[in-house]
Amino acid sequence: MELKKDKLTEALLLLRGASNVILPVSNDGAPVFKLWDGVAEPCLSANTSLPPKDLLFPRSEKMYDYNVKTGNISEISSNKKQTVFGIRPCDVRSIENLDHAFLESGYTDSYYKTRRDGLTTIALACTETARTCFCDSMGLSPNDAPGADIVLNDRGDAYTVKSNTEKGEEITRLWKSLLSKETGKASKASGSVVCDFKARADKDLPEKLVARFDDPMWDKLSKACLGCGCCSFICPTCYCFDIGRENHGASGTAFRCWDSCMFSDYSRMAGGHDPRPSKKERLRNRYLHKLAYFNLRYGVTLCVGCGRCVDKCPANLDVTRAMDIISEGVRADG
Amino acid sequence: MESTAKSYRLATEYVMSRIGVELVEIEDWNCCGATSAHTLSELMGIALPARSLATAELKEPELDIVTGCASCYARLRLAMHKIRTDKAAKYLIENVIDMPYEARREVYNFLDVLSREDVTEAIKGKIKRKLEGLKVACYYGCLNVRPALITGAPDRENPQSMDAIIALTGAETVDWAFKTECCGAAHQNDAASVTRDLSWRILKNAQLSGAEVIVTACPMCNLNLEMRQDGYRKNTGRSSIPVFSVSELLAVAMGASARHIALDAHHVPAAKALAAALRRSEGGVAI
Amino acid sequence: MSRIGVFVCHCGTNIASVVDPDKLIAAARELPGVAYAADYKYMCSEPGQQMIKDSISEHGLDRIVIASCSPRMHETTFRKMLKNTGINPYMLEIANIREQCSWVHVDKDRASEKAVNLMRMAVSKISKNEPLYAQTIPITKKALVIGGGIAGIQAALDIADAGHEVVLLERESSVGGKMAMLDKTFPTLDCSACISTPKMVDVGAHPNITLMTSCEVESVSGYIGNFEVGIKQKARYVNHDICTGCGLCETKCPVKVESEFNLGLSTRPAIYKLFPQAVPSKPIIDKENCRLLKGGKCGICAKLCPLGCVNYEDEDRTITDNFGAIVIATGYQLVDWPSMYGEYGGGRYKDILSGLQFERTVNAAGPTEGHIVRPSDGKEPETVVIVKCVGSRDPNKGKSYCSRACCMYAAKHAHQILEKLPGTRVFIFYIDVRTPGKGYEEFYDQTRMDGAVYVRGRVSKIYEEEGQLVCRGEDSLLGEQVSVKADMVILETAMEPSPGIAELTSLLGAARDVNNWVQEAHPKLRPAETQVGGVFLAGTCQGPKDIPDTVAQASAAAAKVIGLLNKSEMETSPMISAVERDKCSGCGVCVGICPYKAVTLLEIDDRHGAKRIKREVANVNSGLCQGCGACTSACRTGALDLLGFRNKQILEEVDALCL
Amino acid sequence: MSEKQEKMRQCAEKLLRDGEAGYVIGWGETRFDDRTTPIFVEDPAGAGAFVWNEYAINSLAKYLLDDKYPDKKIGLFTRGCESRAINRLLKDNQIKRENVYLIGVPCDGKKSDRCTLCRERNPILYDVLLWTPEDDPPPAAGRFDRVKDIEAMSPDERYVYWGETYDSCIRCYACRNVCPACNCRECYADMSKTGFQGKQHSRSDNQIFGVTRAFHVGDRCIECGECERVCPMNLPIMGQTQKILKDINELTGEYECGMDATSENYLGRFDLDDKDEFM
Amino acid sequence: MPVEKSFEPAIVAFCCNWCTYTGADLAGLNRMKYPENVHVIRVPCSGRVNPQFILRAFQKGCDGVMVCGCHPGDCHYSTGNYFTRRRFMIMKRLLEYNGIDPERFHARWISGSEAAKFRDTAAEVSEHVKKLGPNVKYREEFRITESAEAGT
Repeated sequence: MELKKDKLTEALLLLRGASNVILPVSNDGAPVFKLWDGVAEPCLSANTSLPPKDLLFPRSEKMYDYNVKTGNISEISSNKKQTVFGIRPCDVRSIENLDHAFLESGYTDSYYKTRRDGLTTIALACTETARTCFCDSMGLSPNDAPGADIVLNDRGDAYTVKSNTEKGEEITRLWKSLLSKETGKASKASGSVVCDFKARADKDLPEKLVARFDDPMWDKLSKACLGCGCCSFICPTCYCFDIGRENHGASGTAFRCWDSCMFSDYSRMAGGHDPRPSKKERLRNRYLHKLAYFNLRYGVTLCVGCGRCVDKCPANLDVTRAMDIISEGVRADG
Repeated sequence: MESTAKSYRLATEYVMSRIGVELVEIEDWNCCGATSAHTLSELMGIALPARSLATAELKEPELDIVTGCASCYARLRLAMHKIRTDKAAKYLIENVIDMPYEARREVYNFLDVLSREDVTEAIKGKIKRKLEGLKVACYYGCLNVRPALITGAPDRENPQSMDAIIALTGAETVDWAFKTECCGAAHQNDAASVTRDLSWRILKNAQLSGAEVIVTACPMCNLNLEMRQDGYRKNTGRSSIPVFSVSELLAVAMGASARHIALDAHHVPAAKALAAALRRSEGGVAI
Repeated sequence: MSRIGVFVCHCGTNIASVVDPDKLIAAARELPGVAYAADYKYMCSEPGQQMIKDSISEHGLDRIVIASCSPRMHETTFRKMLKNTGINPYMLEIANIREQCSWVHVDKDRASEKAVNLMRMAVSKISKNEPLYAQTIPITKKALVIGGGIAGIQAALDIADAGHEVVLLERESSVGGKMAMLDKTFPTLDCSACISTPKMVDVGAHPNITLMTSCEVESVSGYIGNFEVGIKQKARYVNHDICTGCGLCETKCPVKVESEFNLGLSTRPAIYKLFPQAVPSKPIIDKENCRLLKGGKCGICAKLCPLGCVNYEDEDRTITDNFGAIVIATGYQLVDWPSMYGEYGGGRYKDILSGLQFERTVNAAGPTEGHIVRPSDGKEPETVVIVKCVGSRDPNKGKSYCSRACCMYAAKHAHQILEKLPGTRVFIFYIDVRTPGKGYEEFYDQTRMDGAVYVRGRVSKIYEEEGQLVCRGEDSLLGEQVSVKADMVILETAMEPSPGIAELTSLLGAARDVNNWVQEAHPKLRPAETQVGGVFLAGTCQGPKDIPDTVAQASAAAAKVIGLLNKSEMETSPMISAVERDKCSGCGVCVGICPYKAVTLLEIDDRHGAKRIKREVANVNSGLCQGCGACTSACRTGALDLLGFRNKQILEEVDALCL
Repeated sequence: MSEKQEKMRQCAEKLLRDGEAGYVIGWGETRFDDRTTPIFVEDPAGAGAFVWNEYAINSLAKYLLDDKYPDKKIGLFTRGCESRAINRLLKDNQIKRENVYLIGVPCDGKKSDRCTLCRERNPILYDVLLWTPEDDPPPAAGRFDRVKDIEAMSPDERYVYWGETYDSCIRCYACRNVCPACNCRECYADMSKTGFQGKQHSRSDNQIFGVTRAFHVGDRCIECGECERVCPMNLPIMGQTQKILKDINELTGEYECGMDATSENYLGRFDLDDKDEFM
Repeated sequence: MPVEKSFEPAIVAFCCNWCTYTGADLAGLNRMKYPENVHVIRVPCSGRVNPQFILRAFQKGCDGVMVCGCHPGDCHYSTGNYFTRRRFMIMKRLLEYNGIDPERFHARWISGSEAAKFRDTAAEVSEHVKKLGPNVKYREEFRITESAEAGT
């Protein structure tokens, strides 16, 4: 099936009738996900600078209200229906990875689950890659998003529409009147996009990394790091949070909000001890989590190769350098 | 400057041309309103001098302003100061004179110019004869130094700049107490008796301090001190005392003849006193 | 969880007639941490206090909120009450529902609502209170008096008589100060030297007083009870331990310089005693003017001295000593009138004297042996003009303040002239005549009876003409210009603080006012103290005053010092700044902000990773800190916090208001 | 360009070889031609890794705080902006002058927005100067232009402007971590328990972070522009600190930070004659 | 829509113990009247008032904030209020620059004897703030959403 591009607005309006629609719009030329107002032109030229993870895992989220005098607790949950349109394969994979973390291995995060159940993803396969992209090194393809409910492929004047799930089917039914048969030949090269840049993510990378836990290379790699949380907060797969409270007399609200393992207070314990006292340990932990620990626990690498951290790092650090060093067995200063 | 202060003008031109300083007259200048305008309207008292200054800034943006008159100096200087320090006044004044005025250049009095190091050096080089032994009381006038906030004069009571200039001529300046006392010129017409008392005591203190002549830096002062001397003589029984402008003494020392600078235009006979001094020093050089 | 007791006072009807105590009690019971709430008619009364004490044991309370009158009223009362209850006195907060609620509001509902707010704020704050403990600091039983004028002499004698050691420090080579220069004192006209020299001798001989002349304060550290002061003993070049003060050395010294003591009206040699009655009565060499010390050839005095006291090799030394209290008694000087008053000739005319120069002139021990004559020609004046307020009450040219003593000594000068030179015409130009003192008005009246002519107005110009000084001014009562030809003019000039006062006060951490006088801790109630604990004030260093006031203040300062030194140790307030060293990065911004120099940087041993390092952190001296908290607001990281008013306590109050 | 680069490498090599410095901080290449990254070279043989081109943008001074107690001197390539940052750190008692060896490298301007406000290309503090000083750029007209633009708005417009700005702040604290004036041992914002700063990502807490940080560094800001360069959301962070600088300039005359290592900060001192609006 | 209760602002006044707090007490002693919505928080010195307290007050829901201390020169601690003056000259401008209405923040010198000035200032600030209405700028997010939800 395919959706002609001139029918796109109509299709989106149909979606908007059924749920909130979130799609990339231009903010000074850079695409960012926004709640669609029904008017704004979707901006689909490149991936967004921020991933859509806050749809499932908001930057700050109320958890429950309480009253210490009465002992009452009331949970707060949001079950809004949301459809995200134009999400890229890497970010789709990131949601699959978040699902692992929040929904599997014996723990189900109810706040995440409610939002996740209400979310439909309509992915758009990439037509070109940015110079920092390395998703195909991380075991996924820019051309397809198998984890999305629907995948669109740009064919010039139309998108091919492929539904992967029941939620996807619902949408194709919704769009029924707008969809047409695929018109054979693709007018624009698509489905054969590759990343220019290759990272060395060999199969045994996790084991190799863990084995080099005490390697001096971490010192070298972390020297230029500023210790900010930029990479964490723009990463589609960082999901650490902190829980806080706002008290108003006897009553109050508990909330959770994003946290970053790069922050100095992240791993500080009650007595003041910090097992990761310097940015060397923090950077190592972050890299290992992305490239090893998660893999060892869930069988997939957490990093999806979207390249946002490479692009935005104030010190121009590059996670793929660590991968190169490990894979090639070279020394950090080599 | 064309009439009562003719000799001041001629002498000034003489001195300036000798030392190579060109004075440019402000085109279409107007009366600064001194002594009367500001008593009628404060705004007028500032707007009048501001107009002349604005014109100068427009026509000759690179030139500082100098005036040989203490009253003009006080008014011009005040206008400059006001424009620089009071934004509201600036706005008002610019509206009144219908011209922008930023007060970029300085307003000087004639003594400031003569005291500049380069000018002093130039004068030194042009002195041809000495007024040896001539006892001079330097009269600065009140408005060349007051108010201090506006003029920035370092010493309001016992200034020294004119004394230093006159010393170049070989004359000897006396220490006296009335250097910056008001001569009352502003009230010549409306309160003549006040003016009379004020100027008489200046003349008297100068004489008692041993001065043979008085030197001024303002045509109004000069005129006022000279014009009061008939009465002074009759009333006090003292002799009269010649009054010169600072330029005249310089001009004479540079070699100007009496005719050159119209020394005969003085109300109180003036040439004689200088002639005596010149004779003392040069062994009989006529003036 | 804390167990807070809330007690609401009715204050008779003062509170209860506007604020509903029941509402407060009900609201208090809803608040987290409140274990008990009760009200009573007068909480501060004996039964009220007993009720609180009983509730504490009955309900196991660990902190108390009292909603009552202002804490400025009864905070100390209730703290004292807590002393024997097992609760720390600082686990107490007071909600001011009287002065700041029931007395200022009318609407009962709203006032009650506000009272609830104020009570809730106090409850929230106290949930973050912590026990605080006063520290005690030992006291060094020794006082330093800086300045050997009459103020310093008096203070030193009083302290020493009470049995404490005193060091009296004087910059000049003799004590005595300005009073020693005066001829007679108003209004009694007793001879100044006759009453001050015995006191000078007393300080020289007192077993408890160590006299240190030719000395200056070089450094001060420490705090109340424990000052360490570095004192510079300037080289005297004469060994005072063996010198007998015979004076032989002075007789043949070839140098003649203007005498400071006689204010330039006479000369003295380079080896000299400040004045004949100097204490100690031993000479020093003025190194600026001594021929030998300037590199020339001389050495006459050394040859003359029968005991070999003269030592040209003498050097400045620094002596360090410890003190429990310090008295500033540095006095005044007269303003430099020539630089301020060009219209009075700017110092060109010899026959214009300052009041102090006239004192020397009229003094029998002075340069003219008490004959009032003109310095220019030695003739007796026939007409004298006295000008008052020269530099005082003149914000344009001098000081805006009144110098207080001049009215009286101007009258005294007139009186002395008329007494010694009967028939002299004396004119006194004045703005006002101020005579607030015992016998002062009578003295002034007498002076007018004696013939002094008082002219109300300022003198605008003084100039010399025909050998006389013409004083021109306005008689503002007649509304006319007046001109007086005088043979001598006396300018009664303003007092200003002694030179070096800025340096000294900044060493001590004491404040100065806009005119540079040392600032008293409170203008009415603490006039003899600075705001720095243990540093006291005596005499004209604090502001112009006459001799009786100076002496009174000196004794007041001495009483304060004695009170302090009588204790062997003192308690300090525990509500002071505290440093969390872990957080402190040692940036030092707090150091410059502390008015008491209580915060300094301290090097501590620490670790940086595995490395042992030394780093600097802020350190609060509990003896110096007065608990203002200015440093805490400047501390970005919050390493400095004020005990009793911690950040989190204040934030709790803010939060509680906004419920 | 390459000649200067060569001088830098030689200087670093010599310092390391002679043991004068334990390591040298400079710029090295990344996998993109138009980006460099700070590098820390210990081995004299590694001095060839230093590069000097128009992309050597990052300010290096802040890295000195990672190693406040070095055994040997730290070599640091120092441009005008680094030198002002070092003055900042010296004034704040954070580093010791004898612990650093400053290799002065007059800057020829870099391809970065942060350089548009630059007024000191040449280091004002150094131990050695590698080449002749550059001409300083013309005095940046309109140092406070954008502050003026915001001041011209109504209070509500200003609130919306900053509110929207802070809506996109992700509180990654890159601005703080790169800032030489942000040199607290522990930032107040990392201590949410003290109550001054909530951790939640809300407009309110983001604004409070922005304003508090501005207040903490405003009278100490050296205007290097690093905060804005590192901001992943491109927020106009200096618009806040420069407001404070502008006000100080208006209140007491010419005020600029980091020009020496001793001048007391504006808020760390007072003047009896300070302007008073609180009568 | 229910009839709205007239808006009563919450105003916090940080007052130094030695001057303004005393002045406020004196206002009570003299039975002067001022609005109930002004609540004093006692601090030893206006120098103790960390500008971050002001931000916190706005965040938590204060509609107006006052900082009051001794007149310059009269500080019990001699210089504390000179620092206060600098800090809040800067802070006030910064707050306004960030959109806080100038009338919502006031710093004022009120001595221990100026009870009438305390009363007048309290009344004046209260009136201004009342006119401006509730402050939403810098308000804590969760509480705003809560009340918004409750209102609809």
